[in-house]
Amino acid sequence: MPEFIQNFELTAWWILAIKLIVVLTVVPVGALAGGYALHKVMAHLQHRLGPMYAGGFHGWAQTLADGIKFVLKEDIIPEKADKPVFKYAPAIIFIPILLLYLVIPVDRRLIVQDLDVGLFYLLAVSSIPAIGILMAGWSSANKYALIGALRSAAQLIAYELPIVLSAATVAMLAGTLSVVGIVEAQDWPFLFWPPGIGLIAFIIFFAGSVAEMNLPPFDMPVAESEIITGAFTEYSGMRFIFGYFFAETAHMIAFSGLAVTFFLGGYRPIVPWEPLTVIPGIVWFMLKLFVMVFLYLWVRPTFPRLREDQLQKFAWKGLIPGSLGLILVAGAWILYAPEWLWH
Amino acid sequence: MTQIRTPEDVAREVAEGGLATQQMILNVGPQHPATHGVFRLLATIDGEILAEAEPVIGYMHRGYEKLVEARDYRQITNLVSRMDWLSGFNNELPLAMALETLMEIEVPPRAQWLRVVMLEMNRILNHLMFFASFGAELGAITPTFYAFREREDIQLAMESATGGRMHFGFMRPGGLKEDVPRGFIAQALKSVRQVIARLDQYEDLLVGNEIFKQRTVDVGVLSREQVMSYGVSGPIARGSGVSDDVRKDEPYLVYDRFDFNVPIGHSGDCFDRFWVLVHEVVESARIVEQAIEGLPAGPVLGKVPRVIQAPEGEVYVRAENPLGELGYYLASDGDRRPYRLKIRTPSFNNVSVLPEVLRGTFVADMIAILGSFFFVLGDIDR
Amino acid sequence: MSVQERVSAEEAVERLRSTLGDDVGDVEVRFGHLDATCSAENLRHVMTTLRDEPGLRFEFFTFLSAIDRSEFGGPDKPDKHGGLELIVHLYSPAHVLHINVRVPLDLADPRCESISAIYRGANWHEREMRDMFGIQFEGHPNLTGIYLPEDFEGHPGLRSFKLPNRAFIKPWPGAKDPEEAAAGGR
Amino acid sequence: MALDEREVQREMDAAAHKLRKEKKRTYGIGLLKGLAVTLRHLFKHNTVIEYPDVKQDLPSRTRGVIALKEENCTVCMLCARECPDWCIYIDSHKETLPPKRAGGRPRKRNVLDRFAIDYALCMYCGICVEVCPYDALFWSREFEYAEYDIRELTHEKEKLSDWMATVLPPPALEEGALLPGQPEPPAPAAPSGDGAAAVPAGDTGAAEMKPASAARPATQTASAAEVRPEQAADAPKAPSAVQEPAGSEHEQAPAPAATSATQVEEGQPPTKAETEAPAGSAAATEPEAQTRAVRESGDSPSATARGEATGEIETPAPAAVPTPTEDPDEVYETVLKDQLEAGSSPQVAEARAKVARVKAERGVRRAPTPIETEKKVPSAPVTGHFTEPVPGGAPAAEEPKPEQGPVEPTDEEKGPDG
Repeated sequence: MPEFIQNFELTAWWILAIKLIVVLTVVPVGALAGGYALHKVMAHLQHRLGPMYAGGFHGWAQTLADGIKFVLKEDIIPEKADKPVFKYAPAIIFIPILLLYLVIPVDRRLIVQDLDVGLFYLLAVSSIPAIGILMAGWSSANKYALIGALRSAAQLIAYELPIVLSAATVAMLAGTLSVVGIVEAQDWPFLFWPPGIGLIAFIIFFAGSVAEMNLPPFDMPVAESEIITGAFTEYSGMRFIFGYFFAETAHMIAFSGLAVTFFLGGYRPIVPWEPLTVIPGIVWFMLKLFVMVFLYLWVRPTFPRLREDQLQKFAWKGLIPGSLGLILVAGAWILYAPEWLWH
Repeated sequence: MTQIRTPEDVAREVAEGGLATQQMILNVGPQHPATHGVFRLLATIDGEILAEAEPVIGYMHRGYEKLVEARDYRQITNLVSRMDWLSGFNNELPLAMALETLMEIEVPPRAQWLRVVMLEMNRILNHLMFFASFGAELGAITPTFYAFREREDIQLAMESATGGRMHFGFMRPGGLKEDVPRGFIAQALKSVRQVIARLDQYEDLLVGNEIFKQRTVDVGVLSREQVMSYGVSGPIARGSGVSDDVRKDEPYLVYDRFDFNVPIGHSGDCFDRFWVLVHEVVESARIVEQAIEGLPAGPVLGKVPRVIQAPEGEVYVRAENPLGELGYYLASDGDRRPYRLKIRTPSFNNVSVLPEVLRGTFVADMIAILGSFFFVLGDIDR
Repeated sequence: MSVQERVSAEEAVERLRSTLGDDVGDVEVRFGHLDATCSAENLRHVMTTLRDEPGLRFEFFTFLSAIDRSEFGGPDKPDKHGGLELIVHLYSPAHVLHINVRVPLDLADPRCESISAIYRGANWHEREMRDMFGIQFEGHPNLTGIYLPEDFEGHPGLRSFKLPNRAFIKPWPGAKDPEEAAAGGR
Repeated sequence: MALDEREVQREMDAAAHKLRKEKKRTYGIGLLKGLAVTLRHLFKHNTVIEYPDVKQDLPSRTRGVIALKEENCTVCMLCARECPDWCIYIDSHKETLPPKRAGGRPRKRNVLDRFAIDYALCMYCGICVEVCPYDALFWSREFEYAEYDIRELTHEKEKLSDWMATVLPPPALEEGALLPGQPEPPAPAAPSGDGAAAVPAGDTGAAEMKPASAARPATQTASAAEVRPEQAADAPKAPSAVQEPAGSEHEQAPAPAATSATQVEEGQPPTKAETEAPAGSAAATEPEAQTRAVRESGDSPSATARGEATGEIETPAPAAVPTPTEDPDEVYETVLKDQLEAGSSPQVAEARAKVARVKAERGVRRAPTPIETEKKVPSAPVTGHFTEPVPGGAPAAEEPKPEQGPVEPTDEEKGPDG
């Protein structure tokens, strides 16, 4: 299959189009599956069953049914809203998340486009949704939405840096900005080598990505007990689900993919044992992806949320100095670590 | 990066008029996820900081004090259990005690002990509810489900005895409506022990959690002086180091025979209030165990006239409700109906202190403080 | 820590008499609680003394309420009918004492000094009494309605205010015959 | 109980210390502990009841809906008068029936035309069920009767009668409960210091010494039995440790006086029927003499065996048929027993007994058997032979009676207070 795509005798544009169509179908399906996982995993963590009816078997079609319901619902736009901004804000949230999927290598060859500056691309694109949230909040003509939007903007500024810096650490160690290159450069045991650096970078990346996605414990922009759903207070129907719910799950899966790619060895087997290479890379990738998604889902219902000022404190006083220090350590490792330690 | 100001700084700046920014009035409620009912808070905010907060109540005012003047005592018993819908059985008790005082009815021992069992179970029900909702208000929704599972078992025991899940209507002047059914005691013991056994785990979820501590420690400090001046009572007052508990100070029923502690906080912040609440669950569970162990045999209803008709007189009877001191000032002119029944509900006094506590806190803290001022709207509005 | 010395009600009556003298009217003990009357003019002074006097220390504000006694005893006993009475209930956690302070007010034009500066908790209670009985508390910082809408007519706490649903909206279904139904229930 | 100041201070200090310790932030450990708690629940067996498919077994006292046993209703209007919400509507007319015997007087009876409850108004307090003197109203566990329109929530007597089929009999009472008519237990013995004379609770010999007639069934529910041993382990005051007869008059009576398992009305045959139960006033005023009721440890073989043997409630043997010159109290007791045996609920039995006593006091001769067994069902206390409530919805098919509906008693029967 990968070979087939690579050898397809068509212009690059055609190939790109086909790949895009694949992504555009895979992502919503993935988001639906992610939504279902969200329902079920959270329910069982909370000693519940979650959806049990839609579709018959353990409510597998629940998110599908939800999606259809939301799509069919009336689209209400507040009278005082800034209508064009209000209308397009969900698109600006959702489309960049789709674009993230373009550079995640599911297998060595199974990637939409392996950019030379893949890492830059990823980080640039991943920060756009926050602008959409700001737009949504500002245009809603609602005080709660405004507070949520401002919180979101503050959060974006605070948490973009740790993510960038921790990814930069990885890029330094790998010696490349290409995403496939990063995967290839990682060695067993991925996360724990070089000792300490990988793990700390992973933790910083994880915390930053949770904040970036507005998941608990950093979900202040949508904190429902404080400001209803923040920027999405006035949204309903399809715009709500694309701006909030779909975006959240799609974002979560995308970031899980990134974490797998940067830290967990991507599509490579978890142990460097010859027989395991028979299993295709996509299976390994999916397995690792599930673990990451579960991690996000596990943290989500367990923790209370921080306060806005505490979040800022945590970012500026904890994560950013930490990640800067980590870059120093990584540089020292690159310069001074003896050759035999590298592999 | 601007310097993060403490609430005190901002309050001072606002007072000096030196702050150039404009204040915004944020209307929290009457329909808001963090208020347990139709409770409205007019918050004047400056960015994320509350400059002023004014609670607006009365959306649920049902005029109990007037309604009871047209109803006889049996009907009132069922009415008052709807005031604080989380502690229905506790609400009924002071009314029964007031009538027993005026009519000089003696309550049989079995009834007294059973009352204690059910009162404390009701207290656990109530506290677990606030344990659940406080977590949910801080963003941790999982404790809600765990607490509700424990509540369910207790509630089933209560239902098997009284037939109701929230409004028990089981209290009668002179005792109880009827005896408990077989299996009640086993179920009650089981459910209560379960709570004790599992509560530690759930505490790990919240009380031991660093994020929770960041959100609650030194937030919303209520001083001892405020407690006294506003008449704040219950776990909120005890969180501020006031050790008043009617069960200990003026023991009613048979509370003086049980070995239990009154957990007391010392700094009056949200954490202490919550800590007191959680530990009261354990103490209540201990009382239930002791009361069941010592449950005497006998009737559950004393010698009560057919028609409950209090003689002329006035009495104030109070009891330790889960949320604080609940008292009834009963003025009877000898009729089947009270001439006047002043209902002193704990939440009304407790909530009246909120403007002082909320001044100068963050919006997020406002939610934490509202959550830690365990109140029930029906109890405020009556 | 709170309970320091349990004082019997009789002893407390003595202390009350010795500190307040004639500022309070008759003091008696009802069901273990002190019961004193005082005039509306003296209320603030009495409250301050009760709170600050070390032998009494009624620091805990329990409630403030009122009773309209104009129908007390029913129509059969007109001799018992009285006027409006303000009741302030205080508690002394240090000595485990209760006191009811009764303040007779004029039913036609009830006014009283606000005690919300002494016991801040009285603030809301006084607003409630203003709603329910129309009592005007002088010196109250914000005497507005608390339970009732501002355009509500009448004061439901007064005996002259009848509950409409019991009086005329719906016939009493428990009536055995039309006459009883016409009487409007019990 | 005066609180010792120092003790309080110490307690508070300890609490404050504990609190201070808990307030320390331990960075990371608390978070991991929380994660462990939720993860543990992921693998726990779920206790969710999948409601529309699986229904919870609600207790029989559950106040779900009020069912009407139509033929028991005498249109006395008590329920409608006592209802706090005025939500019961009753219409009726009077009907004159020919005399039963030749030469008798024609009888009148009320015929129920309409009985409706507006469940939109009902506050489910149960006062109507409680006050009904003729056992016509019952609580049913049904709760699924939602409607789309609030006006459709007014249910007429047909619907109310249909619910009668779902009414469960009242549950058996917990050990130590006192049914009306049963004599009160003697004030239980207080545990005293000297353990020498202590008779261990649950002692086989002691159990056998009990007067058989007074022994109330001690059937422990299985769950109760399994709870006890742990309790014995937990509780500092282990059950069997402190039990001892106090008064000399109880010497021969085995003293686990208030062992909750046996909770018996020991010894002391009923000298006087005191069902209104002025709960041992001596006991109430003298707290120390009060029971520190101690439970029998559940593993006592005799207890369980005895419990199984007498698996149903034995009411005391009925007294002889009262003579015309009867003692009111005796009448009371007899009627009560009869009623209980006939299957009335305790409250109803008590009410009827009181009526009988009043009649006896006033010299009204009691009719031979004014207590019909018509309500063997649903209000009957659970006894061993009880099987199932007779559906009240189809009463005519069950017992064809010449005249349905309650018959107003003739003046003679009615008595002065009727």
